[in-house]
Amino acid sequence: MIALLLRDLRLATRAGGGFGLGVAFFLILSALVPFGIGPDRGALAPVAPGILWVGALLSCLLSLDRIFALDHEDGSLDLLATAPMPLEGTVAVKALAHWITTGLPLILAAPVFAILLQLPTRAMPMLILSLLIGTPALSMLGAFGAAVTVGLRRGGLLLSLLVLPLYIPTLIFGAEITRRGAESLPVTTPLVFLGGVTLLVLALIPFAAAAALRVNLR
Amino acid sequence: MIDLGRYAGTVLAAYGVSLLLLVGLIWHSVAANARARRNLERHKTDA
Amino acid sequence: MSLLTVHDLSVARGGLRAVEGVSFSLNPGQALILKGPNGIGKTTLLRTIAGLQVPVAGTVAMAEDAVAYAAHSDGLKSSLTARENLTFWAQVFGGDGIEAALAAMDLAALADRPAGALSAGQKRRLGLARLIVSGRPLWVLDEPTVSLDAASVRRFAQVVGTHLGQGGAALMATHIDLGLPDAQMLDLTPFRARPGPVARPSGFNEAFA
Amino acid sequence: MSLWEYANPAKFMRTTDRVLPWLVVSAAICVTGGLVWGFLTPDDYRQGSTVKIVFLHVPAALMAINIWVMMLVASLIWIIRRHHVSALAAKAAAPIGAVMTLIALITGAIWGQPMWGTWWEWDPRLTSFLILFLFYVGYIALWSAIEDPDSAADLTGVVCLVGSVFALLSRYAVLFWNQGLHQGASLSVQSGERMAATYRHPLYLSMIGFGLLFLALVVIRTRTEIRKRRLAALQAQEARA
Repeated sequence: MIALLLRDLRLATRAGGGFGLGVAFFLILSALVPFGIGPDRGALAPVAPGILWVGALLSCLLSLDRIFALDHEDGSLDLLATAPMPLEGTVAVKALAHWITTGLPLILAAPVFAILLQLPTRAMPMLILSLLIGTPALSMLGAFGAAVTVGLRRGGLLLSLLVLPLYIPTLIFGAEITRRGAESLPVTTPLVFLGGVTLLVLALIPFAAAAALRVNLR
Repeated sequence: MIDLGRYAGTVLAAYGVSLLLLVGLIWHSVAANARARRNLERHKTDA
Repeated sequence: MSLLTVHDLSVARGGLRAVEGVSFSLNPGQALILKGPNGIGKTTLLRTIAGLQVPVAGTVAMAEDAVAYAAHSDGLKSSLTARENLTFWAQVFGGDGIEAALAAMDLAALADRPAGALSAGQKRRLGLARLIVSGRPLWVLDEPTVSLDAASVRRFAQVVGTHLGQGGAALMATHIDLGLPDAQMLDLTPFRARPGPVARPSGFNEAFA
Repeated sequence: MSLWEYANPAKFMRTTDRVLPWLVVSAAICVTGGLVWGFLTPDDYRQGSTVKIVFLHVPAALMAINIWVMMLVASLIWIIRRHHVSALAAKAAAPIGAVMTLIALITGAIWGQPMWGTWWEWDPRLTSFLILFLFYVGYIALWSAIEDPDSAADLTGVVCLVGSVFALLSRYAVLFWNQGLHQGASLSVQSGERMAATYRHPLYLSMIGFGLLFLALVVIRTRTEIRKRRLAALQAQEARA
């Protein structure tokens, strides 16, 4: 399992791996939003938590189809399915690799983009905390969508259509935590809900994704 | 004729759009069914 | 004790039974070559035995984690070197002997080249070297000699021979004669599934036919 | 005879051949009756004539949810017992559910305009239906994107399962997100003031009508799917032979 994780990380960082694309996309998004809304701090600050979370969501979406598509094309997926490791484990490891290469850089970069969007400084800890808890669910749900659409031509658009509605609970709670952080309100309730959603996703989705993969490997 | 009062437009629009959607759905279902039946029968007579 | 026992196996492709009633067994040291015209279901049968597909009927009995499967694509990452690719698969399958495997397939000189820079035949050889490092007794091979030249085919036959000599077994679909001395043949033509009503449909195309 | 025999395509076709005319006639009577009766009800003292929209809005919303539940059950039957007709029934139901959701959304928006003073309000119920509509769209798109019917049935089944969990989860997330100004459920027994009988009776008839209409449509559409599958199966067999 560790070998698979290390390989995926190495592939992501080598030429053509697309590492950092998500963060670059996030940056462009954060830079474009003020052009649409206006430079006024009073207008930007209230929408910043929402924009940051939607941005994180979209940046995550960008690289989802790579989770299984490349391994499917070159036959690695067939071989991984015959390996001693259960397919559920393979799914979990690949989602983890996706999170490390996409989610983690987003979390590290988010405070910088938050400054661009005039998010109050006191909201930073809550922004980082909510992303830290929420983004693993995004990667895992994305792995599920990627597993469902892996054999399809033009699966990318369908992947977004399937995955984005599944992101709604995470988005609602994540943005709410950040907003409450900005207004110095108590965050315990949404925090518990966000953690609950993530735990549910991490516990159940690997099985659904592995089932979908098995269907697509037939 | 019944008097719908000042909300006449609202009520008629709701009924109009809904019935349009329902009729569209029914028409599509029936047409697709007829097409499938025709295709199947044509295939049987060919074979 | 046989490595693989297939009993009354039926497999389906595209929701239709392809071959049915196939039975055979493989003992250590044996090789079995599947023959049959294109489209009869050799690939489907091999994928079913490798565990990638569920059989429609019948049983496939073997020890757990016994199969090393190789098909048209080799599972290589072009940005990793030949050695890195092989090491990864060795780790995943819990095997070793990477240098020996590279030498056996005549890849030692190319070990540190990225797999993307290898020719089709060299990639194929690297893909077959993966079988050696997997450490698994039963090799299931689908057209293993595609894009190999005559010398590489002989080398591959040697490798298979060594594997059989060490108590392994090989099941393969191939059109060319590998020159394995005591390989058995199984022609799938008589097992072609017969059309007609079936008790338990294998898929949509049988359920509605 | 076991209930499961209806899952045999030929048996299903034979049975529905006999049932369908009755279903169509009774659905037509109930829907027309419910809507005409509803249209003739007197105006509400608060909502004026807009109260007539309830006879479309509530049955459509009810069916939107029930059809998804029916798809979930049909998907489970397919996944567990491998009855092909069941998978096709789930596929056939999805567009009906999507249209019902759309009717509920549009009538809700039209109704909301004079009541709330805005076409669209991010009210929890309306938002939940919007999310449900997204799930319907994704489900339908997935069916049409996968060529192999066996894979399509399996994958849409899994997506329906996961989607159900998340539709429910989203419902509660949305409640948390916005408490809303939608009136309470129109027929709920708990809410002290029950709807007057003048409105209740035509509403019941309309709901029965929408239910029957769904049944008639899902049978017709399932028959369509069976015929399409049969044609494809015959062609596949000939290509093989």
